[in-house]
Amino acid sequence: MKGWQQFWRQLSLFGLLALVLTGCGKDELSALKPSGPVAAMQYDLMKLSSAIMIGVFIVVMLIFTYVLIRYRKRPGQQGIPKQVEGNHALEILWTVIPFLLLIVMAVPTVTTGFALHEEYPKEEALQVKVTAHQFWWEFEYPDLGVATAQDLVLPVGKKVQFHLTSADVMHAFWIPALGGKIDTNPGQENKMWLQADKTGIFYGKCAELCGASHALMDFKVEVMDQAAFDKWIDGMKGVQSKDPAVATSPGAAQGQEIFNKSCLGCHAVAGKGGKLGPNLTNFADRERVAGILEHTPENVAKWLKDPQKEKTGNNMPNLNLDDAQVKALVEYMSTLSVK
Amino acid sequence: MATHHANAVLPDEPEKATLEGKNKILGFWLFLGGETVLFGSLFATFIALRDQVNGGPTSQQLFDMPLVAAATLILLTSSMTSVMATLALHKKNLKMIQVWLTITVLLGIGFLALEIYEFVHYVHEGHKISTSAFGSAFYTLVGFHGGHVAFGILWIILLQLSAVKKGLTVVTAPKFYLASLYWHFIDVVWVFIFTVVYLMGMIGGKVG
Amino acid sequence: MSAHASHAPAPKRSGLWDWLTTVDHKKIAILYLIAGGIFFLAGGFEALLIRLQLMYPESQVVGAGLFNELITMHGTTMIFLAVMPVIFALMNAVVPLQIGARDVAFPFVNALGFWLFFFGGLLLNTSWFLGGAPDAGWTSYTTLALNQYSGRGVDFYVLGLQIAGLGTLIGGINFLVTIINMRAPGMTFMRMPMFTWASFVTSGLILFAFPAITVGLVLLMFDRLFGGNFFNPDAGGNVIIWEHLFWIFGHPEVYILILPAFGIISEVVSTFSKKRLFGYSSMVFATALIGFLGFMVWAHHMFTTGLGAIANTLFGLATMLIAVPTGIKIFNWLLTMWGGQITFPTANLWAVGFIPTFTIGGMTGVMLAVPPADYQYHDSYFVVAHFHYVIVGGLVSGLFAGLYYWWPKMFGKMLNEKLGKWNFWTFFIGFHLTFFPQHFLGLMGMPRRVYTFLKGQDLDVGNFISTIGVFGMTIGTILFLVNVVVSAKGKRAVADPWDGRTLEWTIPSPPPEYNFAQTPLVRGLDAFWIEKMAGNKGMTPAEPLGDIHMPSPSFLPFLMSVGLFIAGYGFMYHNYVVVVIGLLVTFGCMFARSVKDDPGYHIHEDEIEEKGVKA
Amino acid sequence: MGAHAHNEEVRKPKVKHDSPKRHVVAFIGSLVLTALAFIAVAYEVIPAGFTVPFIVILAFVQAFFQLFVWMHMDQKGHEYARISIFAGLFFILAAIIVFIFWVWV
Ligand code: HEA
Ligand code: HEA
Ligand code: HEC
Ligand code: CUA
Ligand SMILES: [Cu+2]
Repeated sequence: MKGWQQFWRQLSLFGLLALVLTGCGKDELSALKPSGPVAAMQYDLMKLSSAIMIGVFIVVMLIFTYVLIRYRKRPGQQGIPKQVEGNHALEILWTVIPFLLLIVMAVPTVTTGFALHEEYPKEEALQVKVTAHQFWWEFEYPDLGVATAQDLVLPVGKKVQFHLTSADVMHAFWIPALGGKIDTNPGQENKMWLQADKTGIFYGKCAELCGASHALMDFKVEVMDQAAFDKWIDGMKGVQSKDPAVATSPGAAQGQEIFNKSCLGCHAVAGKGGKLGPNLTNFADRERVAGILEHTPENVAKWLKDPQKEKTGNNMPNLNLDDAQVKALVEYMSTLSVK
Repeated sequence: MATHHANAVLPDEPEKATLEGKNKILGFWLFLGGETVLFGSLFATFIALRDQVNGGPTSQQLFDMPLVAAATLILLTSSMTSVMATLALHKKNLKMIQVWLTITVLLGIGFLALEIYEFVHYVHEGHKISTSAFGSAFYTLVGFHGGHVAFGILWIILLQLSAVKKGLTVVTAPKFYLASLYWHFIDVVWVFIFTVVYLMGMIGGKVG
Repeated sequence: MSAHASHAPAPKRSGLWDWLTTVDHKKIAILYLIAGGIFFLAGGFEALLIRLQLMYPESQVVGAGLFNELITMHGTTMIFLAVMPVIFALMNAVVPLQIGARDVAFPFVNALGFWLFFFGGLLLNTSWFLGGAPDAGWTSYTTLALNQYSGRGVDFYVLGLQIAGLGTLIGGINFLVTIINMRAPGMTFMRMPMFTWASFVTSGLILFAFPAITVGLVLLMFDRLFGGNFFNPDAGGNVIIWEHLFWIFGHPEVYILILPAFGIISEVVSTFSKKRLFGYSSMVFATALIGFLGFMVWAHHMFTTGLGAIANTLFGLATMLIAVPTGIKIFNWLLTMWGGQITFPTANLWAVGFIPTFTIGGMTGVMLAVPPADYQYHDSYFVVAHFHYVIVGGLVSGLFAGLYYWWPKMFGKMLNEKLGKWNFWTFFIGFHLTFFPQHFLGLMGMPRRVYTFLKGQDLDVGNFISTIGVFGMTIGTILFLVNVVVSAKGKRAVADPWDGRTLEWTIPSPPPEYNFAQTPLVRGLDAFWIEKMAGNKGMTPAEPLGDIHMPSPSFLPFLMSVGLFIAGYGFMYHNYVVVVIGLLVTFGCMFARSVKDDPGYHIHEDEIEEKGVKA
Repeated sequence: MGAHAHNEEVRKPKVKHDSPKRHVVAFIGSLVLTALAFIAVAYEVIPAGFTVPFIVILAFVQAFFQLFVWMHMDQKGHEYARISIFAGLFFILAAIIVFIFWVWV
């Protein structure tokens, strides 16, 4: 029987596979490429526990292979093996050693656990309120008087204290490269802190099944240096304290007219509008349309033509706009910027 | 086990005289262990939701001590009378079994009547299953218990009727015994209901 | 035993009617196996569609809505309707034989348990044709599972699982009583075969875990159908309660699944090493301890719910502890093989393959038990990889081992070894190919339950490999079916094809309906082996040959379950006439059963001897 | 019992404590415990903070009374009954404690 050779061949195949896969995690997304202290602490725990586990696994496999090779029944082998009842020393050994290994793991588990549940007041951390919706994210900076959606903007190297809740069903807020997730529960507020130590864009995901388009409930985290962040806040504050600016170009003005009529009920721009849909004040500055589509005029148009096609079951209705209206809206919306 | 006397003279503790009987009693106890978890889960839910009145009536506004006390007294007494039925069973006295069980059933019906009256009254005060989480939890827990009482009543009546024809045998004896166990268990659950739901409700949600 | 038992001959039954009315544990085992097998194919087919959809990024094999229905039904079907019944099949087929009993304690209840499970599962699956399957995940978290956010499918989930769960619960009680009261003389607890022990603990877990989900489902039903507010935050409800109730049941459930597999592995490894199980008493202790600890750790599925550092840490540490008794088992198996003469028929291949695979799954389990790290793993493909390693690589392997091992006893036919080996290797390789990459997908940021993933996130390769692997498992499964068909025409099985150690191998394959012509006298652990070593040809009987009393077949279990099945639809569509009709059928049958005692029938002494049993 | 073994009438009952008196005493005990609980709440005789633990303890005492006396759980042959009830109780108490402390996060 060639079973065991095959088995080993297979195992080495996995080894290769593992290398290939680990090499490829995307910096912006992978939990294996931590970009902040929370993710780093978690990564350390992951490394420690996997090291212990691999150690135990190797021991098990060594005994396993030895036994299978050494004690296979040989052709012509006679007699009956000794019927061993047990062995107290051995049994104690494999009770105590795993227990000790668990203790090694338990200590950092406890310390990290409590460190991650620290809560920081506004003197020490930027406060951000997160509200999850089917299937988009709303972000508010209550102390700064700024609200945005889809793209979370954060300063680099500063603790951020999140207050999270949901407007409808349960979602979970997850930025793998910055740290683990936490659920957003309707009717309750959860807290979590994170910190980004690198500027750039990170990918965020919804990690709790929340309906048809759970898979597409992505968001982006834009981490900038403190100065750029302050500037962004000032820009947002400046715009959001006023009524929407009147568009200048004729196309955009036409678009704004449609927008005020059909869209403002759900979407806020500057200091005006509803909260049923994402705040669009800085729509033109965003990385993606609706969290998933690349931000191009074509994609904005695609979204406006048939939002349900891009994201099944989302709460923006198909408004049956004709091409001209869409064109005007796209032009208007490209002016919604604070940069 | 079956001697030639078997039909004429019942063995001691006839409910456990056969393997079937023993199996039934053991199985029923295990079932009661499961019921413990069942009611425990309902209690846990109730405790978590008892202050969530959503603008509806609170437990302090609703509950009425004399009513609960009366219901408790009735149910406790019925548990007592059902134990008397078991004692009669051990004396192999079918007539006394029937007498005690009849009293038990009547008391059970009385208890149910009180509970139905209570529920109707609450609904009139605007306390419904859909009013609040408290309302849902209250009716589910107390209603589940009431459902058990109702089932017990029907069960015992059925046993009584069929025993008229069959008499007391090693087949019917375990059934009487189980019905009595069941009835006691319902009473034990009620002890926690009057404590956790009613008495703690009257104290209010300040403590605990 | 009953004084009123009639001496009428065995009633004549034939064909379908026999199967619909049987109360014989061996036939019920076959019913469980067939129904569970069909549901396994359905769940596997759903898995196949899931993987096809995820083969490439942004593909559209199935839409977003359908995908959610598929994962929900895949998880629910596999757990409740596929592997649980197959476990019950093996327990039914083997436990009474291993303890030297003629049947289970409550044959009628046994049949009822099967039919309840069957009709519950049927009800759940009819949702596909009646407006859509449930789509809120097998965990059915609220508020997504409430009316406002999901369709009628969840009603099917609630009622289907309620009915099926009832069947499982009474099945569990039945096995507890059977094992406690029906053991043959001399079969003390510490002489029980490991599989019986595992069945015992599993049944205990069923007894205490299922009531929690019963309550959870009742609450969900009230919210969905009768305006309740348990989970509606706007009226003071709380969504966390569902999570707790679900996992208070759900975590013990995974040990309900795995313990019987542990039992099977213990039997198979010991038989094919020709050695007694190493450390039997510590195995028993470990089984019980796993069962006990299993109730104390449910919140490890809720680390990201926001319970806080204290709760998370306590539950995390408690969870890790389970590694210790499980490790005891792994090492005991290894040492059972140590010094033996190991042979590798298919049954043992599965058992031996189980050990490293399950160990990997257990390892990732312990990693998940570290709460801060779990904030990264949770609801990602890492978790999917973990539980398929323990469930498919562990439990399903164990079930295959058990099926190859006990098939001769159940059906009187040997499964083909050559096909069996192909079955094993294709499934085994396909399995690792499917689920090993998923660990990394999870760590690389892929959440679970996503119907698609976008391009440019480096998730393509892993998903592709993962999908390829499923074909291996599909081929493996189909080979098993082929094997079943081929073996039906294959060679007859002898009473003791594997040189077995326990009582089931002392009687013919398949056993006569009364199992043991004479109840055997048990003189130690591995009762049959002891007799073999003492040079005896069989067991010493513990009683003289005599008439055997058997319970009568009954159609009532079937009818009672149909009644609940009908009432279930009534509840869903708020049609109370239908509810009343259904419940009347059920209670009417209960009434009939209670009023009319079953006299049973006797198999006469002469008939037993005719079948070739020495007096 | 030897010679009389086949004489069913003479055989002593296996259960000796099963007299009505015992059960009546238990009944009165239950009534007293119940009354205590009601009085504690109605007349606020003990400090409010203690009332809840007090009546909960009374409930447990009464429950055990009934389980052991009325349901005969104290007797031989009830080992599994005890295991079953206590295991159920133990598991569910863990759940209740968690519900009290960790449901309203
Ligand atoms: C048969 C089923 C089964 C089994 C046996 C297990 C076994 C274990 N599981 Fe698993 N689990 C599931 C089925 C199962 N699980 C399922 C279905 C889910 C997901 C549900 C869902 O969300 O849909 C899940 C999810 C799950 C989670 C939640 C993850 C999350 O959602 O975030 C956790 C967290 O702690 C966990 C832990 C464990 C642990 C510690 C074990 C332990 O019992 C493992 C013990 C075994 C070993 C450790 C290996 C052998 C031991 C040794 C060789 C000794 C030496 C070892 C050490 C020193 C470590 N499991
Ligand atoms: C016992 C439990 C069990 C079993 C055996 C399996 C078996 C398999 N599972 Fe499943 N799985 C779960 C329990 C189980 N699973 C649970 C609980 C979930 C979570 C659900 C949720 O999130 O709510 C899950 C989720 C889950 C996912 C994640 C979905 C998601 O999060 O988006 C995936 C993806 O790969 C998957 C794949 C598979 C595969 C490939 C198999 C394979 O092993 C299947 C092998 C079998 C076959 C391939 C069948 C072959 C036969 C045929 C094809 C013939 C068909 C013919 C006819 C019907 C006539 N499963
Ligand atoms: C009934 C409410 C509603 C109306 C009316 C509505 N929207 Fe939306 N809109 C939403 C919701 C909800 C979303 C979020 C969809 C998602 O991602 O799940 C959204 C998303 C968007 C987005 C993507 C947002 C982002 O941050 O990337 C754009 C652009 C948009 N809407 C534009 C419009 C325009 C233009 C109109 C009017 C013609 C309009 N919407 C009308 C509810 C509405
Ligand atoms: Cu929101 Cu998933
Ligand atoms: Cu678990």
